Parts: sequence; structure tokens; C-alpha cells
Amino acid sequence: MNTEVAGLTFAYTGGPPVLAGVDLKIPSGSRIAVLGANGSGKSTLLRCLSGALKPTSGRISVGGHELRHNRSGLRRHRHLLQLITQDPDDQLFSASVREDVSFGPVNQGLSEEEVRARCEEALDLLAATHLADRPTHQLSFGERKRVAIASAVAMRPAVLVLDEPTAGLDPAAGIEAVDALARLHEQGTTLVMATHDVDLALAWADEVVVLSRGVVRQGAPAELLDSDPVLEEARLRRPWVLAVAARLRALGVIEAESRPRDESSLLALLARE
Amino acid sequence: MNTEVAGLTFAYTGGPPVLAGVDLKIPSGSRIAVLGANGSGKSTLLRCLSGALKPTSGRISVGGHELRHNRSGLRRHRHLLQLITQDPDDQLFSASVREDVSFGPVNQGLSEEEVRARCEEALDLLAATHLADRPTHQLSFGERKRVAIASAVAMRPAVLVLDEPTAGLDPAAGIEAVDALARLHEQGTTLVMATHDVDLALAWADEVVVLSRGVVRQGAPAELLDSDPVLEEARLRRPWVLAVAARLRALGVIEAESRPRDESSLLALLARE
Amino acid sequence: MSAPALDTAAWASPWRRYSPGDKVLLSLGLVISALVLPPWPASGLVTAIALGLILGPGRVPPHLLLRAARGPAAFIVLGTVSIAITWRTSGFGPTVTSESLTAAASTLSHAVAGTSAVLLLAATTPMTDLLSWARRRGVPEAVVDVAGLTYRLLFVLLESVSAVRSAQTARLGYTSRRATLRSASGLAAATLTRAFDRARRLETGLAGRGFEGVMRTVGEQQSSSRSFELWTFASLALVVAVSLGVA
Amino acid sequence: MHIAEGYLPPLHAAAWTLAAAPFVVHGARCVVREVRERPESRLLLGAAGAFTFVLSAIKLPSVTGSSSHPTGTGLGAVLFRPPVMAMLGTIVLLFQALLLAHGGLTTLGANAFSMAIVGPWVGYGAYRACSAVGLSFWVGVFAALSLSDLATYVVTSVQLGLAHPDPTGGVLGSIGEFLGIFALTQIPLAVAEGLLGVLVFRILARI
Repeated sequence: MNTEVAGLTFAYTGGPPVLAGVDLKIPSGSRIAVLGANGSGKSTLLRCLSGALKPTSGRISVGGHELRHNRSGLRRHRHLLQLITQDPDDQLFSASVREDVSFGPVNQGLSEEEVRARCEEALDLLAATHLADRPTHQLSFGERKRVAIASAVAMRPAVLVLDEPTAGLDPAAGIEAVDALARLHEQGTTLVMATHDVDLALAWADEVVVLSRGVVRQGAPAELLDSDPVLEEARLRRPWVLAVAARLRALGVIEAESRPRDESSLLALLARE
Repeated sequence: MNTEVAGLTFAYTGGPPVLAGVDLKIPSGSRIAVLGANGSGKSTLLRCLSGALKPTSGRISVGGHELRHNRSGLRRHRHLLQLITQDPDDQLFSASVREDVSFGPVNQGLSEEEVRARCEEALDLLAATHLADRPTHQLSFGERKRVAIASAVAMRPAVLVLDEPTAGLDPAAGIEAVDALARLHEQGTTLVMATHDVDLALAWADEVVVLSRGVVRQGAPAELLDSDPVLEEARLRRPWVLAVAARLRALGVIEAESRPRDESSLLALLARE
Repeated sequence: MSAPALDTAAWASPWRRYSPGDKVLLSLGLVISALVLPPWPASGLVTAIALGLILGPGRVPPHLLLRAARGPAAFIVLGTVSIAITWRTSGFGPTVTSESLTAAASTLSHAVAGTSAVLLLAATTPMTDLLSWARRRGVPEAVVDVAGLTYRLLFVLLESVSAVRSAQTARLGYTSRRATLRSASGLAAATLTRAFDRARRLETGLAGRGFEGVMRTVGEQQSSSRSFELWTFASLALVVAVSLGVA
Repeated sequence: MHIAEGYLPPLHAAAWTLAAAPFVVHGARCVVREVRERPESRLLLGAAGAFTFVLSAIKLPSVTGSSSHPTGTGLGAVLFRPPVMAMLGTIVLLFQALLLAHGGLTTLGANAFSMAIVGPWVGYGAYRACSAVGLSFWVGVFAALSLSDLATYVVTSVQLGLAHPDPTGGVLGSIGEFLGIFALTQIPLAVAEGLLGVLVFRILARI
């Protein structure tokens, strides 16, 4: 199920365009990182993708189904694509974890049995089964984030869009979140992650999308995040691995064709020398 | 004005001790980073420092004045030490930025003229003067964070304790926040920053305090954050600069006594080779 | 619900520099003139003055004014229709008479003029300015404090309501009547617990800044302007004179 | 259902303001006393006011398909008691007039009378009456929310009818007309608001 965005523009009433012709191709099963400073139109793009905002013009389609902003069109789109916002408290509104996770499947009209199975599966994928019977307000921030993801996963969307899934987490919880995403990826879910963390984007994504002033560039992480004009325009910093590796290649410490993507691959290269 | 903490213990009623004998020495004008995973007792320590929680036993003193939990004791303590929480909405009570910043100085009993001067000064230090006439609810998260810091700075505390001042900010806003802290540091304010970001702690702090299971270790960032037992016990990862520099020293790429603290100092070392 | 259009307009208006008291005088003066004077031409004049000031010197963007006017428009239309329609003394069903039409037209013009005059105050005066003014005019401190906190917190809660609602919508929470009721109650309960959680956390935050029962601050300084007051009296006098002249 | 600015003749506006004043002043006194005894209660009252305001932004299912919103006066009355609601409700009505242009300044008294005074007292009365005759808590909550909603709407219709008597049917005819026009939306809404209250308290009971 490929996701395609073509010529997407959006402007709030009386305001300048926030998105000015965005084109994206998100292959089925891929991991895409969306990068952009605050004010770059990132949240607007995510909300257009989720169907919460109606674009001024342009098309969004998932698996060939074009998103139409009528009742049945939105319903079908929401079966296919789910957005998880940055603050888990926006997604958790029920008294208990289990109830919250079942909210989407119940609204999908599934049988009670099927709902239960979906919840178990989703909680399991997010390593949150032990939280099922706890009240949501007793969970830590990291646990609430995982449960919020589980609530969307229980609807079995083909595409999961996550806004800053690791922000505010301590390192251990951040690793748990990334591990959970790896399980979803293995299972075939297309993952789109908006993040401020260029190092994470480089290490994690198959492709990155850099947003600045309402337009995007899409490409290979190691190229786009190493390009001075792209980084400057989007007010991003270069991932440290790229900066350090470039210097080490110039010094001949690592081989000229080495392209490490994260700390461990760089250290591995240095161990081999 | 040195801050000292001796034998601090704290337990919520009926619970196990969250802090079990914490000793700290925070020299006047220094920058201290407090690191610790969620659940390590970090928030409890900060709230004890601010006077919001009364420790079960132990002493806290700023500039030789021991914190006493009566009205006048707390009042004096709050002139000396201010805590800024992670969520700015926990501190901003007024819809008018100017009014909010003036609240602390008015409570300190200053004249209207003096209050106005303090507000200007605080907003200026935080590069937030242009926000003074905007309503709180129109500000971005990063702007609200800066205003919340200004509201505390306007009280001219000797010690400023900040919980995750860069969390949730995009890279540009994070740099603005760190720059603002640099101005406060130059001005002589003692800064204590709780953070999950080991790289930031290494680059920024004069000393780090690592908290785990209710006890702390205090020491030089490059030592404590390079020690396997400390990192493991506190569930922290090693700052990448330390990991990479160690490997480069072993390979003889950089000199044996080089101790880079951040990306730019590491790159500078590599440029010189 | 996004940020109220009138609030956005008020904070950006150049008329913010005038004292809230002056603007209350102008706005209420216009409302009362429209109400007590014959609808023609007083209501027309008041509407023209109010809208002229909002869009002219008040520099409120027309799209914000339109957005703000949509709410009252619905009530005014419905109310006017119900006055225009009357019951026959003979026969069945509703009908329209010239008498009922006149009554409807006069109420409509009063409502449009009155609403425009209130919009003039609302679109140029942020709530915090009005509250400080109320405090200076002797409204009890406690009441002004509560109103000020209500104003601050309602934006925090509105943001959370709209975020939770859009999360519920995404998970098909408003696709049937049953789901809507379930979602609405979840939203209301979550908002209530959040409101009190906010209050508790704000209390701790304020205690740290020396809150001991007095909530005083130093804010904007807007002193009343002689010339603004003169213009106010001149416009009101004009409305009265023209109306009585025509009548 | 807020009466718009300019919709009431000056005498009516003044009369309703006078009628509402004692309740609002009493409510203000309660607030002042509460705050004097416990300074931090300003924050709780501010949160309660903000909640009351925001409640009207929550969408309820409606028959017509268009969205309708709870009045929140009954829920407020059960949670915070009618005297406090008289004050909080008036603050919220003033905010609605100046932030949303719902209601008005000269009609503030009339709107406060129906929404911040009669609605909460009827709702609270129904709630107490239900518990006095031994009905379950849930019946009480349902009655409180739906009846306060209905009472608000009846009072508003009476206010409008008195202000704009029908040329042929007179005041009674006109009240009937307003009741009839708004009944279409208000009765299902009152039922929905009652159900909402029951579900809200069920969630709160489990937190």
C-alpha cells in the first residue's frame, strides 16, 4: 500500500500558505523520517495526512484510495492511516488502558471477541501487555506514549504516522519506543516519523523528508542530511556521525567509501582499522 | 552563594524512600547537570530543593541560610532559589506575559518602578522582550518556556533550577534556550539543570550529578559519564563524543590527553591532525 | 474550536492602547443609543459607526470579523423569524402580517446595531485589560482573580479539548450517535480531571513564586484619553441629534 | 441559547439584570469568603470556570444532524453548587459575549438569570429531590442535567415572549411560539445532556 501526496497546498483562512505544493511518495513498508523546524508546516502536513485538515488543493492517497473529505471517505482513510500526536494525553481519554486501546476497534464495528484479540495484539507489539489493567493516569510518560501508539495500532492501519515518538523520553524509554517501532516495521506497517532528532532520522529512516517553508525534499538520509543548502534552509544541524565521518575519511582514518549511519556503525568501522 | 545538601532523605507517606541520603555541593556560579532515568527520584530532588516538598530528614542551605519549612523560611528560600518545571503551563497563570513576569517581584514587595525594571531585565536576558505584549496562549511552546524562565529570573534568584529546559524544543529553540542560560551564567547565576540528554550535560556542565535509586554521585562530566558502572546503574548511555574520542585516542588519531566535550571540540581536534 | 477570532483580533488591535474604560463607555453608549432611539436611523448609524471603527482605526481583519459574527447571526435570524411569524385569529397555521413584519424588522435592526457595538469593544480590548480595569473600578479582588484564571485556563483546556477530539475523530469516535455520546462523555470527563490537575500544578508553581494569597501584578498602563472621550460624546450626540431630527 | 445583544428592550434588560443581581452578588460573596479562607481555591474556581466555558465546545449527538452543545449548567450545579455557579456562570457568559459574541452586555442579566441561576437551581433541586426520595445517584444526575437544560430553555423562551408579544396571540402566544421553535432542538439536547452527565460521572467514579 503505497502512500502518495501530490501538489498538497494548505492555508488557514486569511493566512499565507503553510504548505505550498508538497509531493511525497511513501513506499509500502518503508520507514520515513520527516524533519523540519517549528513553523515549517510539519504539524500541518501531518494533520493533512491524517485527514484532520482539509487541504486547499492537492491529493492524498493510500493504496490507491484517494482521500475524500466526506463521511465514508474519511472513515476508509482512518482504517488505513493513523496519526499519533506528540502528547500521549491527547490520545488517552478513557479510565483504563484496555478501554482506551479498544476504543478504535469498537468504533470499527468489530465483534467483542475480535476487539479483544486486536487489543492483546497491539499491547503485545508495544510491550505494554502488563499495563492493560492499570488506570492511564498512573502510567509514566514513556508508558503513556507506548499505550497511545497501541491504541492506534489496534486499528491495524497500513500506515502509522508518529509525531515525535521519542521526545521527552529518558534514554531507556527512548530505546523501548524505537524497539516497538522495529516490531511494527517487521510486521509490515509503513512508518512515518516526524522528529527534530537528525541523528535518529539518519540512523532509523529509509528515506527522509525535509520540510522548509511549505515545500519538501525527499531523499536518502545520508545525502539530504549532509547537504549544506538543505540543512541551512531547513534550520537543521548536520547529524554528528556525518560530520565526524567526513573528517575521518579526509584524514584517511576510515575508508573513502564508508558511510556510517549511527554511533555503533562508526565505532565498528574504527574497531576494524 | 554555595548551595549545600546534606543527608537528604525523602519518602512519600507509606512508600519506600525515594531519596536515601543525598549529599550535594553546588558552588556559587557553577553549572550543574542532574542526570537520572525516570523514577530515579530526580523530580523529587528538584522539588525538595525548591521547598515544595519537605524532606523526611537532611538539610538544604543556600548561602549559609538553611531552608526551614515555615512561612518566613520558605519566603527567604524562594528569594534565593527558583525552580522552573518542565511544562511552562504549570507556572504561567496570567494570559498577559507582562503581568505574569511581574508576579514574583510584586510578591517580593518591590515598588512598581522596580518591578517594571526587573521585568524588562528578565525578558531581555531571555530574549523575550518582543513577547511582552502578546498573550500567553498565542505563544509557541518554546516561547512559553522562555517566559516561564523569565518569570523566575525576574525574582533575581542566586540559584536557578531547571527541569528539562530543552525538552520538546526544536533544535533552533533549544539553542536559544542554551544561549539564554549562558547569559544567566555570565551574570553570575548558579544553574542546576535536570536533563535526559547526556550529550548536552557533557558539553554544558561544570559538574554532573548522576542520580539512581535515591542516591547521587557528583563529579566531573568527562569522568562520571565515561564510567561503565555509573552509566549502567543509572540506565544512561555514554555520550557519543566520549565513545568516539576513546576509540580515536586508542588508534592514535588524536592525542592521548585530548578530552573533547562536544562535537565542535572533537572536530577542531581532528582538523589539527 | 480554534482560538476565538475576537480574542485574536483584540490582542492585535492598535486600539489596545486606549483605556478599557474609554472603550466600554463608547461601546455601551452606542448600544444604549441603539436601544432607546427609534430603529431608523439610530440603529443604522450605530451599526455604521461601530463597523467603521472596527474595520477602520481598529484595523480588525474582515475575515476575523466575519468569523466572529457567524455565531450571533444564527440566533438573530432564528429570533427574527419567530417574531415575523404570527398566529391567525381565524384559520390554521402561521402567517405573516405587516404588524409582525415591522416588529421583526425593528428587533433585527436593534440586534444588529447592538451586536456591532459590542463587537467594537470585544475586537479591540483583550480580556486581561478589561479585568485590570474592573479591579481598579472596585470589583472584588477574588472575583477578578478567578475570572483571570478562568481566562488563562480556558485556552489551555480548549487546546486539550481540540487535541483529544481530533484523536477521537481519527479513531472513528464520531461516526455514530452512540459513539458520539461515548466520545463526548470521555472528552468531558478527561477535560474535567485535566482542569483540576492544571489547577493543582499551577498552585505549586505559584507557591514557588511567593504566592501567599494575593494575586497582584503590574501590567499595561493605559490612561484614558481626553480626545477619545470627546470623540465618543460627539458621535453619541450625532446619533441622538440625527435620530431625533429624522423622527 | 444566548439572547443576543439588542434583542431585549431596555426596560426588560434592566429588569432581568435587577432580578439576577442578588444571586450574582450572593455568589460573589461566597467566592470572596471561600478565597479568604483558602487562598488556593482561586485556582480551583478558575479551573471550574474554564471547564464550564469549554464544556460548551463539546459536541453532542443531535437529531437534526447539525452539532449541538451541552449548556453545562446542570453539571456545574452538581459539582460546584448553585451559589458558586451564579458567579462562575456569569463570568463565563461575559466571556462568551466578549470572546465569541454569544449573548451580549445588556442581555447579560437575562442570560445569567436563565443559565447561571434558574438552570443550576433547578438541576440541583432535581438532584437533591431524587436522592431525598431514594432514587439512585444516576437518576439524580440524569434529572439534574436534563432538567436544568430544559429549565434554561423555558426561561429564555419566557424572556423572549415577554419582550416580543405576538400581535394576535399576545405574550402567551409568543412564549408558545418561542418554546415551539426551540423545542425541536432543545428537548433531544436535554436528553443527550442528561445521558452525557451519567456517562461522565461513571468515568469519574472509576478514576
